[in-house]
Parts: sequence; C-alpha cells; structure tokens
Amino acid sequence: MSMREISYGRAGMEALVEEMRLDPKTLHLATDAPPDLVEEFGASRVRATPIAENAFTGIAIGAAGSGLRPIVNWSMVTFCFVAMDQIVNQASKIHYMFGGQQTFPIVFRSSVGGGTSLAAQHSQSPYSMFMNLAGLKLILPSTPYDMKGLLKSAIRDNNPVLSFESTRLMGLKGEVPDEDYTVPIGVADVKREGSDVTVIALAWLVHEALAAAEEMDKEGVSVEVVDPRTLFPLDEETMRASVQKTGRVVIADEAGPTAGAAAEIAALLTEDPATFKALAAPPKRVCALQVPIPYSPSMENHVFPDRKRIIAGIREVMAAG
Amino acid sequence: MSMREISYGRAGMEALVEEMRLDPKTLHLATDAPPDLVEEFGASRVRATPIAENAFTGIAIGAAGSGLRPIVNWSMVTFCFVAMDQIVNQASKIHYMFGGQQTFPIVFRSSVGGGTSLAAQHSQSPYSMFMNLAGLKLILPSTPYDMKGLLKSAIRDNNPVLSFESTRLMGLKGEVPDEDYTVPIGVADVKREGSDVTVIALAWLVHEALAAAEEMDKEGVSVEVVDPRTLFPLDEETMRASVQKTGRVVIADEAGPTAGAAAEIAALLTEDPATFKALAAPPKRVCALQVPIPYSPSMENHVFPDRKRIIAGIREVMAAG
Amino acid sequence: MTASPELQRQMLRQMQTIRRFEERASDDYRNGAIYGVVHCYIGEEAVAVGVCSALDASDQIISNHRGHGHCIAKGADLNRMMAELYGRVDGYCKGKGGSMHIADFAIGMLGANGIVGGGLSIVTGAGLAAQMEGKGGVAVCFFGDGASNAGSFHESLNIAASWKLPMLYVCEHNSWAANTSSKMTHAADNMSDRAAGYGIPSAVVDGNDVMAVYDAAVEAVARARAGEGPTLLECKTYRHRAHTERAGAVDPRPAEEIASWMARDPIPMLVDHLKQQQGQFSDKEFQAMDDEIMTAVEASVAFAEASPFPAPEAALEDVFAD
Amino acid sequence: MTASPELQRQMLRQMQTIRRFEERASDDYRNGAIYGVVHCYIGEEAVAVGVCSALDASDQIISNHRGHGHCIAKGADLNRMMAELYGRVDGYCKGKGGSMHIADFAIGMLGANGIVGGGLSIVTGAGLAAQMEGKGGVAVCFFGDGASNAGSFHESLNIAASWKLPMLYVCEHNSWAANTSSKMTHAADNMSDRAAGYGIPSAVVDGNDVMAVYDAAVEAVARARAGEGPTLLECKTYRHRAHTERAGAVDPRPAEEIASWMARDPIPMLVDHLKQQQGQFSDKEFQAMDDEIMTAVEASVAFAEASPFPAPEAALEDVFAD
Ligand SMILES: Cc1ncc(C[n+]2csc(CCOP(=O)(O)OP(=O)(O)O)c2C)c(N)n1
Ligand SMILES: Cc1ncc(C[n+]2csc(CCOP(=O)(O)OP(=O)(O)O)c2C)c(N)n1
Ligand SMILES: [Mg+2]
Ligand SMILES: [Mg+2]
Repeated sequence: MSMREISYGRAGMEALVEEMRLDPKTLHLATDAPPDLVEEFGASRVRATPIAENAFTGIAIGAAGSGLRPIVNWSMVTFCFVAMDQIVNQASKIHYMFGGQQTFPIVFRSSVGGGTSLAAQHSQSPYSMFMNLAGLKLILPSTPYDMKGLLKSAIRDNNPVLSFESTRLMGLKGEVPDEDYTVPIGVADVKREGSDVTVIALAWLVHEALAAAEEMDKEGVSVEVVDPRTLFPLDEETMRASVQKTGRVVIADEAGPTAGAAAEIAALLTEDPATFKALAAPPKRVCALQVPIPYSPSMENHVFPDRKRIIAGIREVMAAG
Repeated sequence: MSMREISYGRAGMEALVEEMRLDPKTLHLATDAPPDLVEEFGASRVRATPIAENAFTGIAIGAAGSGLRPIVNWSMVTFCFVAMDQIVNQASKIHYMFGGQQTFPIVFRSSVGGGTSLAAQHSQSPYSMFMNLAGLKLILPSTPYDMKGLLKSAIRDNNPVLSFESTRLMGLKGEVPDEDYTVPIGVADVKREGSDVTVIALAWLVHEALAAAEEMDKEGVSVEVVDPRTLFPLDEETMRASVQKTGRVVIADEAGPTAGAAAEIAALLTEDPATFKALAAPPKRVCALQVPIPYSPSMENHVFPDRKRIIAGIREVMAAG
Repeated sequence: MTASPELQRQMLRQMQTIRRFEERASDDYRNGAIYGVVHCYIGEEAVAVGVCSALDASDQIISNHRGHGHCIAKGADLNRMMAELYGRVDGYCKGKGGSMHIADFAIGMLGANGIVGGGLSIVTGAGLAAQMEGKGGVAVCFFGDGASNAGSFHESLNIAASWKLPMLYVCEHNSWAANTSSKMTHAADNMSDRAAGYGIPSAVVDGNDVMAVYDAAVEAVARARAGEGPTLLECKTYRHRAHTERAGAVDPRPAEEIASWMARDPIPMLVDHLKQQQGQFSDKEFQAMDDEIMTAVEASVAFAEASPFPAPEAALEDVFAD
Repeated sequence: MTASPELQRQMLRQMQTIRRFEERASDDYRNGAIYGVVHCYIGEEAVAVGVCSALDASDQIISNHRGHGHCIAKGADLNRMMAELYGRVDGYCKGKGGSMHIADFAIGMLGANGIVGGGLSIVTGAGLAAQMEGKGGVAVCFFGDGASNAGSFHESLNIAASWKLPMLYVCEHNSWAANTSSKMTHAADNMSDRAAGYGIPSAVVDGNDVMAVYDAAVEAVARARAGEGPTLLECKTYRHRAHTERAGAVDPRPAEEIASWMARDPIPMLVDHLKQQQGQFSDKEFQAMDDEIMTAVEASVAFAEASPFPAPEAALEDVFAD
C-alpha cells in the first residue's frame, strides 16, 4: 500500500468526500456548511442548518428512515445536548422499538476534549453517557489512519454511529493509505507491544501513553498500549488478553473517571474470572479530575491526565501486589 | 420517634409539602400542577408549564440564581432529555464556571425504571449519565423513609440535586417518622447485615436483594445488603468496608451495566488496594440486559434483573476463588 | 375541491373503524390483555381521516402518543395493530413497541411516538428526503396543541420554511395537554398565528368537520407538491376520553366543555352530511358498515390472540441492524 | 421619552469603552495573553448600551457568547473583566470562566453563555423571580438572530407570554450566525414577526442608532414593569469583525455588506448626533473622553497582569456550594 501523511482533521474530511462520492444517498448537515463539500456536492446535499441541533438531528433520523444516509456534524459535543432527546429517545431506540422494520444509517460527528482554554461548556468528553444507552455505535479514533478508516465504516454502517473526535488531535499528522480502506468498528488496536503492564488509553491519551511507554522503557519496564478505538462495541477480548499477559493495567482517559469509559473497562476486566485472576495489582484509572473544566491554563492543565500521570500510574501498579 | 406507614410516592409529596411550608422561596414547576399543591400554595408558587422541559429547566436555573428554590418535576426521566442542554451545559457547571459567585438550589425530580410495559422510551434508568458529569448531586431512594429524608435534604441543599425515583416503588409502603427528619446526601445504608457476601443494590433492586438474602439464608449464606442511596456523592467507604468484610460482591442495578452505576461501583471497589486484596472472587454485576426495553411482558421480564438473578450472581461469586 | 360521495363514505368507514378499534382496545386494556398505556383518539377521527384522504399512498405521515387513528387513516392493518397492542410476535413491532410505537414504514406511517414533539423533526427529515427525491412526495406531521409549545415545533417549522420542504403540519388542537388547559400555556388566539413568523401559510378549521379538514389539506398538499413549501393547519377538536385509558385517571375538564363537544361528534356529523347530501345514505347503510367494521375489529382480536408472545430472548434482537 | 444630553454622553462613553476594551482584548488574545476564544461586539455597541440605559441597577440581564458589551453596559468592572480574560484569580470567575462566562450577579448581569440560546430560558427564570417578588423588576435577554431559531427561543417566549413575565427579549440581528447567513435560515421578513404567535408586542429598530434602541427599550420596560408582559425587540445591526478573533478565521460576508455597515458605525453616528444636537459637544471633547477610556483600559490590563494565576488546586474548588 502506498501511504501519505495527512492530519487527523484532514483524514475525517477525506472520509466524507470519498464516501459522498461513492453514495449519492449521503448528505451533510451542520450549522456551517463546509465550503469544500458545498462546492463538490452542491447546496442540496450539503446543507447549512439553523442553530437548531434538536431539529436537524431529528431530520437526520427521518431522512435516514426515508432512505438517505445523513452525516451530521454537531461541531463540539457540547451542542449535541440540545439534541439529546433525539439521540436518547429516538436514534438509539428507533430501530428496536419499531421491531427492526427500518434501518437508520446516520453518522453524528462531534469534537471532544479539552486543553484549549475553552472552559467548562466547551471542554467535554461525555462519551460514556452514550455507552449506557443501548443502540448506538461509538467510535473514538486516535490517529489519522483510524479516523479515516473508522469514519468510512461508520458511514457505511446501517446504524446510528457517534464519532467522537479529539480536539487535541486535529493537527496530528500520520500515514493513511492512498487506496480505499476501512477500520472495522469494534476492534481494538495494540498500538505498542509490551509485557510488564498494559495501558489502555483513549484518543489523545494513546499518544501520551506511547510517550510514557518510551520513558518507562528506559527504566526497563515494558509497556503495552491498547487503543480500544471504538467504545461500543468494546473489544473486551483484546483488552483482556493484554491484561492477562501483563497482569497489570492502567486505564487512561481525558474524561472524568466516574461512571466513565475507564470505569466500564475496569469492570469488564475485573469481572472476567481469568483476567481477575491474572491481575497482580488493582486496575488504575488515570483520568481527568472529576470537575467541570476551568478556563485558566494554570488550573486546566492540572485537571487533565497526561504522560506524567500515566507514568505515576504505571509506577503505582508496578509497585503493588 | 413515632412512626407512620406511608407509600414511597406519598413520602415524596410529604417532603415537598413540608419544605414548601417551611420556605416561601420554594416553588414547583411541572407540566401538570399537582392539585394538592396548587390548593395549598397557590398557582403562583405551583405552576403548570407548557410542554417545554428545556425552558422550564432553564427557568428553574434562572429563578434559583435570583434567590428562589425551585423544585422541578420532569415526570418520567425520559422527558429530561429534552432539557439535557440545560442540565449538562448549565446546571452542572454554572456555579463553577462563574467562580462560585452564586448558588443554584434546585431539585429536579424524575421517575426511573421499567416493569410497566411502557416500552423503550418510557422505561429508562439513565442516572449514570449524570454521574460522569461533575456538579450535580444525585439521589436514588429505595424506601419511603429514604425518599422523604433525602428529598428534604435535596430541597435544603444549595446545589442542583437530581432525584431519581423508582416507578416500581411508588406504591411501596414503609415507616416514616412523624417528626421532621432528613437523610444526609452521600451516606450509604446497610439495609441488612451479613458476613459472606455483599450485595450492593440500587432502588427497586434493594428489595429484590433483601428477598434474595432471605432465600440464601436458608442455604446458610449470610448476605449483607448495602444501599448507596445517593449516587453522587457515592459513599465509597461504606461499600468498601462491607466488601473488605465479606470478600465477595454482587452489584445489582435496574439499568444496563455498560458504563453504569454498577461499573463505577465495581471500579471503586477494585481500584482500592485493600478492597482488591480482600476480594476472593471477581465482582459481579447483575443488571438489565444492555438493550432498549421492549414492550411485551414476555420480553421485558427477561431484560430486567430480579431476585433470581441476584441469587445466581451470589452463587457465582460464592463458588469462585 | 370537495370529496366525492365515494370518498366521503370511505372517510366515514375509516372514522368508524378508528372508533370501534379504540373502544375495543380500551376494553382490552382495562381487562389486562393490553399493557402499558393506551391513549384514545376517539372524538378526533375527522382530523386524521380528513388529512390522510388528501394524501397519496406514497406520502408519509408521523404520529404521536395518540396514534391509532393516524395509523388506520393511513391504511395500517388492524390485525397487526391489535397484535402489537397485545404484545405478540405478529404485531407491527414484533411486540417491542406497543400502543405508543406502532409504525408501518411500508405504507408511509413513520411511527407513533411517546415523546411530545418528538416526531416534528423526524418527519421533517422525511420531507427533506421527499424534496431531494424530487417526485412530489409530501410528508405530514400530526401533533397536539401541547406539542406546539415544544422547541422542536419551532425549529422544525423554521427549517421546513427556510428549505421550502413539502410538508404539512397538522395541529390537533383539543385544548388540553394531559391535565393542563391550553389557556394556561398559550397567550395568542390561535396556535396557527405562529405561521407568519416562519413566513408560511396557515389555516384554522373545524377539526370535527371532516370535509373542512379534507379541503384544507388538499390545498396545503397541492402547495407542497408544487414546491411552495410547508403549511400549518390547525384543527380545533376534542377528545371524548380522559388523557389515557388508565382506570381512575383524573380528568379536570369541565363537564359542559365535554358535553358541548360530544354534541358535535364528528361521526354523526358526517353521517348527517351524507344523509342530507345523498338521499340514498341511510341509518341502515351505516349500520351495515358498522357491522363490517365490528367484524374486522373482532377478527383483529382473534388474530392477536392467536399470535404467540415473543420468546424472552427476542429481547436481544433488533438492537442493531446488519 | 428621549435620553437627556447627560445620558447621551454616558451612552457614548459606554459604547466607546466597549470598543476600546475589545480592541485591547483582541490584541491580547492574538498575542497570547488571553486564551480560548474571544468574540467581539464591536459595531453592535448601541444595542447593549441603548437597552441597559433604560434599566434600573436592580434589573437583570443575560448575555451570550458575545458578552463583553452587555457586561460593560450593565456596569461591570473593567478590571475584573480583564483579569478574567487573563485567567487570573481576581477575575470575575476567579479564572474559571474566561470570555464566554463573565458574570456579575451583584449588578444583575447573569452571565455570558457559550450555548447559543442557552440564556433565553435562564433569564426568563429571573423574570419569574422578579414577578414573584413583586417589586417591578425586569429581566432582559440579549441574543442573536442565530439563537432565534433555537427551540429555547420559542419555549421561553411562549412561557413568558403565558405568564405575563416582566421580560424584554432583545434580538441582535446582525444577519449572520458564525459563517451562515440568516437568509439561509429565516424565511419570514423580520424575526420579530414571531411575536404575534405568542400574543406579545414587538418592534424593529435600527440597532446602530442608540437613541432608537433606547426609546424602544424604555417603552418595553415600562410595559414589563406595569405587569403587561414581555416584548420582543429586534435590533438590526452588524459586527465589524469576523465571528471570532481567531487569526485567519474565514469570514464569508460580502465586502460591500461589511462596508455599508461600517459606514454606519454607531459611535460616529452618536458623536454626530451629539454635535448637531448640542453645539457644545466637539471632537476635542470626544478625544478627552477617549483618553480617559484608554487609561481605564490600560489600568484594567495592569490590574490583570498584577493578579496571580490561580493555584492549580483551585480547580477543585467551587464544584459545589456549601
Ligand atoms: C417531552 C414530553 N413531555 C411530557 C410528556 C408527557 N405527556 C404525554 S402526552 C402529554 C400531553 C400532550 O398534549 P398534546 O400535545 O396536546 O396532545 P393530546 O394528548 O392532547 O393529543 C404529555 C404532557 C411526554 N410524553 N413528552
Ligand atoms: C447550541 C449551539 N450550537 C452551536 C454553537 C456554535 N456557535 C457559537 S456562536 C454561533 C453563532 C451565533 O449566531 P447568533 O446567535 O446570530 O449570534 P452572533 O454571533 O451573530 O452575535 C454558533 C453557531 C453554540 N455555541 N451553541
Ligand atoms: Mg392536546
Ligand atoms: Mg447573528
């Protein structure tokens, strides 16, 4: 495969453009219409909506139920809460409550995370809210490769898929194939192999975990980094296999810990008898502090986990047991 | 203390009436105004709102910020998703993002749970969604005593408090004191002492757990039943102490397991070194199946956990390790 | 344009079918064969029937919690409806939905909905799809006066107006939202006064007069098909029953108000109209029609009873599509 | 009722203060001393100032993402504003809020807000509190044309109308919502055409003419104080800058459109008005006023710079009130 370097943000746009070329049933809805898409696909398929997230989310559901394949960009995940009724009460349940008679292929994109001094409302990572719901697929790419491949899978999927895209990674460059490819939804990726401890990391934290792993390597600690890539379905097998191998685990997430993805991952690991048995130390969550995100960098930096805290977490689980 | 038997539903209403008598700054907002409240407190303090949950939730926030103490009843938790922006983006963060300059004392009541053939939209238990947010207190009473006492604490609290009230328990009778009393937010209650296994159970499942405990008693298994009563703050100490004593734990919740309250409880237990060490078996979640709730009783009964599944869970953790 | 005598009889048949179906559903709910909740449309039949009579089979509608009438008016199968209410595998939703979630996408009935205002935007998406398909399809939303106060009403109508979507928004103004009077929640005279704010036409009609509803719908549908955008149609009507069929449910509505509307029952009104207009229509004919309808309703109950309950494990199916 | 010459000068001073404060904030944002995002109100100053000049100190207002102008017009302290932008402990929110969350409850400024439409219902709650208090207080909402399409607009105005709350809803119609033209999102002529649907009065004014804004606000506030309920006031205005101050942000607005509005800059318009109306007002006087304002803005920067950054652990405070 021939490869090119592009950014995480660009990878998302490429997925859209390529899939919109392939399928004339796709259309794009957002409060600002991306000029490139309008130019190529026209204002009928690429619509600028009023600031009415609730309605255009519902419109996407209805359009999907009538044979279209809408791609919705809520922009920041913050704005999807205006549309939460349509997500929780409609999109996640509509296929089920109507007995499976109709499919609702929709992609809902949004950006998540903090680190840009945008304060509490505009710095959120609430994906675990959607995990407790049944009926939504959830992707959380950490590299340009995964972004493009997962987003393409999402657009081709016949279910509502929420794509959570890390603000901090928008400019991150990485290789993507020139050819068409997809990344399957529901398959974790071992981003680095190791034998002493597993770090399960989400999105931006994958890169912090890789940096932490390099650091620990110098101390002779071999760190495996697992990226679940999708939060629903969550690839339990890959995570459990890694932890059964290493016997120790740190779970790193930019969201707060409480009932977060990290809690679910910890519970999935410990409730599995073989993994529980293999655990030489308590699983350790390295997450944001459980507070709204403050504006001033002096406080904001303190709230988020990073490579340093991952290293501290690794040290803690290495010392335990 | 002299005691009376009243229902769980009645206990909620008593809390309201008594607190509204005590504090003229309280007011009540809901799409249907409870006739008893209107009669006693008048149509100005007890308002019937249009079906506009988003607005009346925001109105409660603004009224609280201007010195009132609103009590909002969303009715079913289902309807709060229309208001989710106001909950997530405003209520949970407003005290924090304004630097603590104003308090926002508000109670948001809603009913949760299934078992009444109301299908997917009207059978929801999404409290874990709010746990991952920071800035909201969350109560989940399981008895008339706890309902009245917790709701009174909630009304007197200077923060937004969400009260999740179990549909299945509305008719449940229990004793409450004649005198004024409160139940503190953040303190778990050991509903039954035991020594072999801990069942941490939420709301309706507390009663199923107590029934399961009686059953297991006959087999010589001593079951401790812990009711967290509030989901935020969550009383880690009481739960950990119980599990350190018994060495085994089953966590029972009417919600689905994924990133649910049960996941958080499991993670809190296993990440604590002393509790982790004390655990003789993997923690076991006994939750609803991770599906939207179906209408027909034949399927709905299959989805929800009950005393039988709690017993199976207890047997599993007793056999393990 | 006025409905032909043929069409008028068909409308009467549909209205009476809705009524008989719901009377039975209410009975069976109260005796425990139907679960959860049932909201009856009885008294408002002229709205669904008048509007759906103005539609083509390929047009699409969406409904709310009070959905049986819309289903029947759009041509849904009574057997599969009743089987759904009975929670059986042959129900429209395989027993997963119940009264508040009956849908039949094959006939353009996009579903009842338990969320007040929830359908407004969804059906607007169907209108968008119809517009993009370019074959003149129209999408129709049925919703209550209560729903007209929800944000989704505003957002949806504004988008439909801005995009000139082929939509008809039908407000069933029965003056109550559960136990709250619309007098407490509306300050303007008519709900449809809101149309001007979106730059779209509106009409207010007697929702108990099926001919008036039909005529207004025909006009609005023609406009939508011609690419002239949405219309807001307000139909003044009334429910004969309490908000739900739950036994002992409170009903705070004044007795005189109920009585005055009962006196304007849309079914006798249409029967009288038919009798006056065409000498040939008689009480006997109506009786024969009703007998046929009763037979069909009985048959739907037999169908439902014969259909098995879903296997418990079926709860795990249909969470995701392939 | 027209503003006294005294009041007119005060209005000019406030407008120029907003402008100078934001010019400085924009510079400091671009050079990295201010973080996150800054939305400038420059060009729209007459709206906030005209409306707030019609209010009492005890009346309450709420703002949106473009909030500096509303703060200053309601009497906020420049020092604490600038310190907040700088992320310092002496900022209004102790550095927790930044540009989008400046609030001063002590002066009735209930906060800027990062959610479009988010403040509409919150301030309606302040109006409810004022009504229940019964002392004639009024609550005012500032929001954009974009926000007028959000469901919260509809829900809030309908409730305020139904309850006759003492409210003034001020739409700052600058014809754009981020990079989307209101032509694409509104089909009616004026946003305020929507008021009739709620049964409330409305007015459309030139939002760059501070006297026109003031007069309309005085009338609406009097109505609200008298218990006659809410008014919707639409002010046609324009922002001189791109949606945010982010360097290199796209701005799709036509150059001629920008130019035509720049030619009607509200500040020179008021200066001219003052000069014509009162011979005594001169460029020199304006220059002196501006010098004082520049000094105050400089002082606010010095205040901000002298204030320490919050301790990292302060992030854990203020999650809950006692
Ligand atoms: C968002 C939401 N809030 C509240 C409810 C509870 N509820 C169900 S029906 C109803 C009244 C609806 O009134 P209207 O829209 O006028 O329809 P009608 O019942 O009169 O036909 C209410 C409040 C709901 N289903 N959804
Ligand atoms: C609910 C929501 N959706 C989207 C955004 C992103 N956003 C911020 S400002 C803005 C435009 C607002 O336009 P308008 O209300 O007209 O105010 P203006 O910026 O013109 O003053 C948008 C879309 C947001 N903050 N909130
Ligand atoms: Mg109604
Ligand atoms: Mg604007």
